[in-house]
Amino acid sequence: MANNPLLEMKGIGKRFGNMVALQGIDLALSGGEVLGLVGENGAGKSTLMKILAGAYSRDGGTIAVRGKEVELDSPKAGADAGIAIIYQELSLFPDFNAAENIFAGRELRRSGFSLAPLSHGQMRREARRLLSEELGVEVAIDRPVRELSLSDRQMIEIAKALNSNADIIIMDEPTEALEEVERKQLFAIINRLQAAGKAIIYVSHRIKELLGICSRVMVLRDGRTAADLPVADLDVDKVVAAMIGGALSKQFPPRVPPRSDPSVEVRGLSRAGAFDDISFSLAKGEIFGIAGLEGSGKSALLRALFGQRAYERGTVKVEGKDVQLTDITDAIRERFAFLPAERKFEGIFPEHSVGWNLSIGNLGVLGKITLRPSKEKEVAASYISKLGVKCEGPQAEISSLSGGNQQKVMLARWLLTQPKVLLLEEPTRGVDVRAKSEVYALVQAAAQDGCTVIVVSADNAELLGLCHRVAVMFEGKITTVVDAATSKEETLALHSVRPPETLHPVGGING
Amino acid sequence: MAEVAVTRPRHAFKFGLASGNSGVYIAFVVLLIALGFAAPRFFTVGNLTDVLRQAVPIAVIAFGATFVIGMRGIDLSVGSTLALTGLVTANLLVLGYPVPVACLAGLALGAFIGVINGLLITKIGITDFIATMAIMVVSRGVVMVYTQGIPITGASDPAFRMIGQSYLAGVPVPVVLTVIVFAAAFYLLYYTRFGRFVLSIGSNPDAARLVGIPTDKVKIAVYVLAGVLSAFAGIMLTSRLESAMPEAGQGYELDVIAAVVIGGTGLSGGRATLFGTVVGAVLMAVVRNGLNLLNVNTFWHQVVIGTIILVAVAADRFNRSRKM
Amino acid sequence: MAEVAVTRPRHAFKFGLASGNSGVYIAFVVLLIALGFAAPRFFTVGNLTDVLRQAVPIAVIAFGATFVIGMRGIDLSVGSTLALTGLVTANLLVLGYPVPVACLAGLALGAFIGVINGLLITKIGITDFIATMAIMVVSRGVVMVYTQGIPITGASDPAFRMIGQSYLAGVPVPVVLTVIVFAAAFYLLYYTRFGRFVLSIGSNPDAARLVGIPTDKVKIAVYVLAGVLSAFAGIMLTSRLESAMPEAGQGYELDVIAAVVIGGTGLSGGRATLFGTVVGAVLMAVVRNGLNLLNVNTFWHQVVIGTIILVAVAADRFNRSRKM
Amino acid sequence: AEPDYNAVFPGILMDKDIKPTGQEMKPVKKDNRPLKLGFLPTAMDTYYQRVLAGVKEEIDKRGGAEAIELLVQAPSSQSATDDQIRAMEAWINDGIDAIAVALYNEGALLPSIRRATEAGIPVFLFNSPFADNPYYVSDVGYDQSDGGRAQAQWIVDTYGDKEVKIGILEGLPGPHTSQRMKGFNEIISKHPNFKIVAQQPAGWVRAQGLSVTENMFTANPDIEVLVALYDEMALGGLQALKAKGLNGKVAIVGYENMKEANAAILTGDFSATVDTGAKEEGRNIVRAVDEFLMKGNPLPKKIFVSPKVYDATNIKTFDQTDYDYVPQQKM
Ligand SMILES: Nc1ncnc2c1ncn2[C@@H]1O[C@H](COP(=O)(O)OP(=O)(O)OP(=O)(O)O)[C@@H](O)[C@H]1O
Ligand SMILES: Nc1ncnc2c1ncn2[C@@H]1O[C@H](COP(=O)(O)OP(=O)(O)OP(=O)(O)O)[C@@H](O)[C@H]1O
Ligand SMILES: O[C@@H]1[C@H](O)[C@H](O)CO[C@H]1O
Ligand SMILES: [Mg+2]
Ligand SMILES: [Mg+2]
Repeated sequence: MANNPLLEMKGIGKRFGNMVALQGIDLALSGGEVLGLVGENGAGKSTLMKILAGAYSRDGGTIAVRGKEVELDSPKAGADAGIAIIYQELSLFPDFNAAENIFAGRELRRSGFSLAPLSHGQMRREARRLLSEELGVEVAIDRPVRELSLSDRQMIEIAKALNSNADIIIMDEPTEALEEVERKQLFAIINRLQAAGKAIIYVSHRIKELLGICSRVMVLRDGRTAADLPVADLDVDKVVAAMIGGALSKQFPPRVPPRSDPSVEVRGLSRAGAFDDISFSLAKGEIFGIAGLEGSGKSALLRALFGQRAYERGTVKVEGKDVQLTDITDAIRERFAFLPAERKFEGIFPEHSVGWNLSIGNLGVLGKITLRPSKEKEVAASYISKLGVKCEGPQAEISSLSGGNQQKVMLARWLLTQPKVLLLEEPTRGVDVRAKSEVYALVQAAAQDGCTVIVVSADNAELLGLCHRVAVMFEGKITTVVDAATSKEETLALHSVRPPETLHPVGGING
Repeated sequence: MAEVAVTRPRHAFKFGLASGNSGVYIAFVVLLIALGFAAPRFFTVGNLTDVLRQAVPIAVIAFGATFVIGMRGIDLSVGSTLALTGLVTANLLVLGYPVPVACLAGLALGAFIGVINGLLITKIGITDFIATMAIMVVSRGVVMVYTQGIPITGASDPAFRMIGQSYLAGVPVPVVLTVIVFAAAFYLLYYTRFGRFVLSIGSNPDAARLVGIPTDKVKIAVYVLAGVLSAFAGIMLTSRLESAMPEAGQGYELDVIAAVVIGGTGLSGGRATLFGTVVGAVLMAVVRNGLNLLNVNTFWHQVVIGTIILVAVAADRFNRSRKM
Repeated sequence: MAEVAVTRPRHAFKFGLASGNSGVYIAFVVLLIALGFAAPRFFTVGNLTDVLRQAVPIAVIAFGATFVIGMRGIDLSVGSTLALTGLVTANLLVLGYPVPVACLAGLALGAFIGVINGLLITKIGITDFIATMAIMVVSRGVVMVYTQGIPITGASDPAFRMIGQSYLAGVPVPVVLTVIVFAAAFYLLYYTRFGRFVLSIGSNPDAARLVGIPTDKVKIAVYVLAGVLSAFAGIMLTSRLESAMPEAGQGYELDVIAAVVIGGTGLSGGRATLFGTVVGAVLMAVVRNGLNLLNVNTFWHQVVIGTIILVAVAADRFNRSRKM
Repeated sequence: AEPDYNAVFPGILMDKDIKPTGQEMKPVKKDNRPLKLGFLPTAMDTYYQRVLAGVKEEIDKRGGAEAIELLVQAPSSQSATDDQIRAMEAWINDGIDAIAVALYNEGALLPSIRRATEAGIPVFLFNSPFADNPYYVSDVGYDQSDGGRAQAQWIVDTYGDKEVKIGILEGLPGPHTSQRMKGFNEIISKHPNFKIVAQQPAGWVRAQGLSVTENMFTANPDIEVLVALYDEMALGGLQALKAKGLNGKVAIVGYENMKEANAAILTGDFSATVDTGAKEEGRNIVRAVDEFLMKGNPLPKKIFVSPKVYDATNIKTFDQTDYDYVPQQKM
């Protein structure tokens, strides 16, 4: 194996300004190997992969493919060297459909002549085959991808990589946006690719999952290799220990029972085609989870509660008082807070600092009329230390933070408003293990202060570990509500895929 | 079955035939009918021919602008490029150079201005708006230096006059040429890799780079295309007028952008409808023709034009939101 | 230690003091020095006073445009708003209305045009470029209908003339007023909720909506601000000339955008430097002043102006990329 | 024998070239009433409003709208020749009876003029610095270089042999500017005591007249005569000089005799301006149409009057009704 590796990276280094992102990384990979790449947020995984794909230039080191040194100074050079990558931040063309995206930059032509007509039909057929036969998903092939769900987009991104016929395939957190079923499909594909002699680099924060499919695991810490071991020698704790350079005490904080006073009461909430007749009552300090498949309506429900998407029927009461949530400002007036899943698109203000991003949800704390910079610094500094945000301080640009740390700032933004109801959509997507447990602790602390939390997540383990109760949605309806402490992931999974008729009626959603 | 129903309009959309701005198409048809009633001479062959001929310069430049805007760019230099290339062509003709040489020189100059725009934007990193605006100002200045403000007349070589003044089977040659350019642009935008690259950049510039599209080259090429088409419009105009005016094309940049956007190509890039652009350009010519035919008081012209632009675009918005 | 070094410039940047476009500052200083040598009278109090006074209308409008552009918008209607509001003010004065009434009417009209722009953009969903361009055309048309092409003269009320013509401690009142407007705009943009909302929308409109910013209202307010400041510039100009011209402010939209962008505010929104805008506006006035002082040949003016814009913006680009 | 044009067009300059080229339309006597006359200036401004006043008055004299129906179209700005072409083409398609057009740049309109002539629609030019084509019937107005000459002559007459520094505000680069400058330079260059120390464009508009004059006087505080090729710019210059306390000290020589310029001469702020006979130009257009299409008489190629300088000595003789349209009794 080692005598003729397909890929050999040696002494890779990369700096961003004064910040050293990578230092002296060696990475070797043979055909038929699946290498798991793990590390905390900001450890340098994506940077290393982007260097390999030709998207970033490197400051030092060499890269050889099949024993031949390659320059990889552009994404095209990467593709020419037989390297395909699924980027962590999807890089699709929102205006194009699936077929157009899958063939973007590599459109099929009727002849080699550079202005030869494109073979639109052939591309469509090929795209359809890739998606439905290879990946086993039904994706509307004619709709612009901006209209598709995140998981569909993720599958298109995967199809794009497969279509390139590369020998080395990089998957940077490909399952973050996928549901259980889709994840399984992806693993099957990885197995097939492996059998076909391709080399795969698989980046993920889901360590258990990763150990199941990889043959080797490489751990990065602060831009250096912390471990590079065959999977047989590893378990989750060992990987985590290598990642954080010590042991992680506990992933989920101990559950604190909710208070008895009611907080949010939802009755018969409906929106055609999204969710139907949703009812539940939550107490102060309760953490309520919502599980369900892609398209089950859980996000739509959450966003309806935030007034972003209208509901057509039903009522919402907060502390016994009827409220109308027709607009976001209504929800905010009721002290609702909402953490969206797509941090990059719906959360951060990339041109601005941590302090700015943190205070924008409640500028009142910076002064009644005049916003005082010193106050901004003070508030931000206190949250930075309270939440353990890793950054250069309140003035650091938000975009210089790692994903997990950005997420903590997003959470802090809403904690600053002292919300009564905290709506979380995929709160730990793309967040590393340590930061995850820190986020859980923050959520827990908010609940303890009397805040009601509703969490939507595709990660059933997260819901069971964090919440008091978890509802499962199927085709827009809540089909069951379980007690988290006593339920298993399989239960949630089962309810997620079964229509309500086949289940016993649920009466006990708090009445 | 269901799939076919979904596919047809999409496919048609993709090829820009039905496309974007159905609100505008309705507004356009309503306008035509209204004009037909109000101005009996509107629907005469002579008048319609004139309208088309008047639409030609804006339309040809707007084809290029459709690429530029589809790429999420903007080009404010087109009007002054038209003036400068027209002048050079006219001057070479007056100096006795053969017609093809003079025309090619004009087109080459248009390409050159496009290269400058493209380099400023891609290599120096100046925003398209500012880069092309500065080039607009500079080229207009060069025109002034070149002509001292005086038109170049006497570009009356019969072969040259053919371009702008003759007819082919009753259709003015500039209109025929515009149709040919349209067909070529249509093919380029919807049926070639280059066209896909252009729209890819407009849709998501970062992703375009990541899938290996040579974005800088494509951008430069698009500005070159815009420059060449402006030059082509300049040559047709010069031939039509047998002379080149220093002030030619002034304000065209806004008319051109209006035509493209009225047609349904959004400024946010990624989508483009060349067919819509034709409708946009003709619509503007029809409005102006109508104002003249109805002898609408001069002072009201701009009020009417601005309002029609607003109504056309708003009709489209309204139409789209109803569909949602 | 290292942290302090990183933090300082950030803070200064955020509050727009040093900020954006250091390349332009260098270009500006170089230009000043060069002019000092070439035109000995450049550095006289009288001339510098004139330059500032000439920069006033563009600067005041550009303050508004800094908000608009920081919000990722664009406003092409400012020049015709200036003309229309100036005319209304002048006309009311001529009709004998008191100065405050006439001025307030002008400002209110500016606000009204801003509301129209804002509503077209937010409620009808027309792209800012097209909406404000159409309003530019319509208002210019209204100006023509209103004046029949003839200036309104006789706005010579002594109290009114004070606004544009008098001095305060040796400084022209329009310059003083501009400084006051600058301070107010500065406070508004960097020290109030509203300013943060504006830049949030420019930075990430979706996120802005999700943190509860009433984006439509803020947008409308920003266009109102732009309209009011254009009106204010129109009133100062009218007072200076004691009359209002139908063609006033023509082409200002591009000068204003140039001033803002030269100053370092990017068209992609999210950041804005009012201080840079002042430098941009003054730079343009200095260039024109220099051309006059050096009696540069008429025909070369535009070439020089366009080139200086390019050099200034390119210098900035170069400077930034070196820092990376 | 030459017809007595002076009887029809009072003050017409007979020394200008008056021979037809043979390619213009021949005179015809048209009986259809009203005759449709298209009036197409280069823009709509103070000057053209005054021309229009003359047109309307003279139409009134011939029976008003029942005799001649006036169609007015104007481009949105001075240099928007496209707008003019469009209006011409629409009128040709509409088959109107006569077109009067002002040329900014002759070349752009040439094909339309030819087409109108070929369609049997006579074309009359007005306020056109160049008129080189063989198709138009008559060029109505004045020689723009005469305007510049008149300005220069006033300076020569006023200052004699004195050493005088002159600053000039030009319009936008183009034929109006170049013709006026040509005439001005012709005279001034013969008198070396006059020195043009600054010559800058001010875009025909007042706001630029103001700032350019400010700057010009910074560089050349010793300018004694400020010449502007249009009163609008001169009025802007006046504001600049007022601010410097130089009004009345520096001689302002304007052009066009706008109402405000006229008033400024009375107050001593302006020294002189050139009246270019705007209203008479309008009257002459209608007289020409009358002669050519109603009476069927031939016309001279140029129907020019001479521009007249007004200064403090003769400004009171100027008839103020010459600024406005005075509705007349129908005859
Ligand atoms: N374009 C960039 N400019 C500046 N700094 C960057 C850039 N890209 C990455 N970094 C920094 O480099 C470091 C490594 O980032 P990288 O994205 O590789 O981390 P990662 O291991 O992929 O993290 P995650 O698990 O959050 O995806 C981080 O500190 C990050 O902030
Ligand atoms: N803006 C919208 N307009 C119309 N329909 C929508 C919209 N957003 C979502 N839907 C529809 O509502 C239904 C539920 O979508 P939702 O996003 O809530 O699913 P989800 O369970 O949250 O999926 P995910 O796991 O991707 O978040 C889907 O059928 C979807 O097509
Ligand atoms: O000829 C007119 C006027 O005479 C004025 O002098 C300026 O512009 C031209 O259009
Ligand atoms: Mg990463
Ligand atoms: Mg969802």
